[in-house]
Amino acid sequence: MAEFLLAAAGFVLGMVALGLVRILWGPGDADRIMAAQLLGTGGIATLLLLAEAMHVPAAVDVALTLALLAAFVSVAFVKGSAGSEADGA
Amino acid sequence: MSLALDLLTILAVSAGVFFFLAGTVGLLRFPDALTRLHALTKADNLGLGLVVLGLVFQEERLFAALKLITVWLLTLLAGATVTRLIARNARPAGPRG
Amino acid sequence: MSDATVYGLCSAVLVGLGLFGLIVHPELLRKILAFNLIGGGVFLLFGVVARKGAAAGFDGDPVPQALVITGLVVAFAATALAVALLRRLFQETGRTTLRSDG
Amino acid sequence: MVFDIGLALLIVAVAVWTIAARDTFAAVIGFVAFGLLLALAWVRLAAPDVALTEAALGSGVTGVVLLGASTRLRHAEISAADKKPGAMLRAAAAVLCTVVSAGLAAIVLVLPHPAPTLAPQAAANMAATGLGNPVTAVLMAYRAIDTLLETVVLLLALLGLWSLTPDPFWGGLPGRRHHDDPDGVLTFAAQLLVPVGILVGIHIFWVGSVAPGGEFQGATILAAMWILAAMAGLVDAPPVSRRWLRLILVAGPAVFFTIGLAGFAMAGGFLAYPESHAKLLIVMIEVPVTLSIAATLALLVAGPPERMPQQ
Repeated sequence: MAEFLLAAAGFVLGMVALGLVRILWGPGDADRIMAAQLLGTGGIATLLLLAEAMHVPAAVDVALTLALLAAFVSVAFVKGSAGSEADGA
Repeated sequence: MSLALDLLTILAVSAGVFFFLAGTVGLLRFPDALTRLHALTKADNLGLGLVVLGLVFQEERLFAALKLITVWLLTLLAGATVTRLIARNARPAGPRG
Repeated sequence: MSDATVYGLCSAVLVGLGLFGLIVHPELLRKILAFNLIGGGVFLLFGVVARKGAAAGFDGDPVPQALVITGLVVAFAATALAVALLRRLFQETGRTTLRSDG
Repeated sequence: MVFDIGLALLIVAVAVWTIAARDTFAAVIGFVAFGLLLALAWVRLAAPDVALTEAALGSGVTGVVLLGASTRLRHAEISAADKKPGAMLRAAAAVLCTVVSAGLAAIVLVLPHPAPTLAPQAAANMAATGLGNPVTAVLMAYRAIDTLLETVVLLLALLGLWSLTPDPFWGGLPGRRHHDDPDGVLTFAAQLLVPVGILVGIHIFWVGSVAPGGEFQGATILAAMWILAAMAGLVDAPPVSRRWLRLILVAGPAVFFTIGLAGFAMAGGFLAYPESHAKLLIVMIEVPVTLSIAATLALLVAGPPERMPQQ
């Protein structure tokens, strides 16, 4: 079971890596923020799978933290991206 | 019993991983930002949900299982909010491409 | 080669990359980013040494791990201060680089 | 092993992007991704305490600070971008950095096995504290002086940041005032997320004595939730001159220092705890320290004051 979960974690990470190409391409901020979101969701899935595969229950706490902070960072991204036009200084 | 649970885990996690694949393909292939948004968030949140479901079958303690589900609910809430905000706020094309 | 060694080599590359960015980027914000990459590499190196120092029933030496936690917090404080300095520089001069001749 | 090589390559790729991206906003997103991937690496290196700190502080909160700067300076960077150093300097820098990387890689490869370790000393010390998490035991007992000094460093950074306040806003409110989201999505989400986040922060802080977690990680989550509430317009920052705010900021280091001094009387040394009460004393230090760190981190993110309270 541990090998299967580790392989699944690796596969999700691979998908995240492909999604990161979208950050490179952009072209807009929206795409970049989305790619960051994909990374958040994928990173959380990877952490949960690792927690079970490696028997490190604390990794679930890391995933919980990440879920909260991903929301926080994404809101800041959207606010910053939308607000940058209005206040240049 | 344990074998059946293992089987359920493998099924759910495999299905979850497949949705991550679908989400990534959508992110890479769909033509514009709004359809990409649509592809990505639905597929990935479903993928994470299935992964969580698969892992819950392995959990013996109720608190640990609840924590897994909380992670998923938080991600859903954050995803829905941010998707809405992106669709409304973020400029589809950046200031300099 | 152990798993930890893989991350050790990764940390070596990160320090080099960060140093390169710190030298060649004229914009101060990019220098701050590069500085944080160097920090990430150095912390990771600590983590590798901690992993290799697993003993006394622990999977890693807790002393370097605790040092990294302290280091991350200090790195954040330094970054926040650097960003504030940069924003003030921009307010005062309209510049985001240190070049005074341009 | 395959997983680790893939993860390491991905970390390097994201780092290259952070350095090479043309747009600073894109580089900052690369940096946030970098921190997230490092958190995975820390789990693989059997350091979940560090993974928590990296996920919360190294990636999340640092990312928000850098993002705020990148959007505010966005219009300036375009004019500055053409002043790249010449090819000679870039080549020299590349050579220098390759040498540094190669040197570090060589050190990694020749590390003695097993590596020198302080784990046995930390384990012996941990037994005396009544704590179950070795990293927390190191932070609060074995190397408590580092942690005490660190809380002071955080305060000094905040003083430095406040000293950059433009004259008219001295003692005023940090950051912009955000107003309620007109269509309510953000307000709704924040009203749900912030209470859950505060619970998670307290949970992470509290399990820190027996499992990965602790005051820095918990405090970072609490700080992030306060900033999220501020971004959603639910709360506004207080003027930094408020006395209660200053009290919260210094409470942690002050209690830490006082109990440290009491160590002379109780156990014959600075920051020494009598064995029978070690855990109680550590909790007495940790609670105010967590609050102080959370407040300090939040104010470091908010930046120097830039407006005065409205009359």
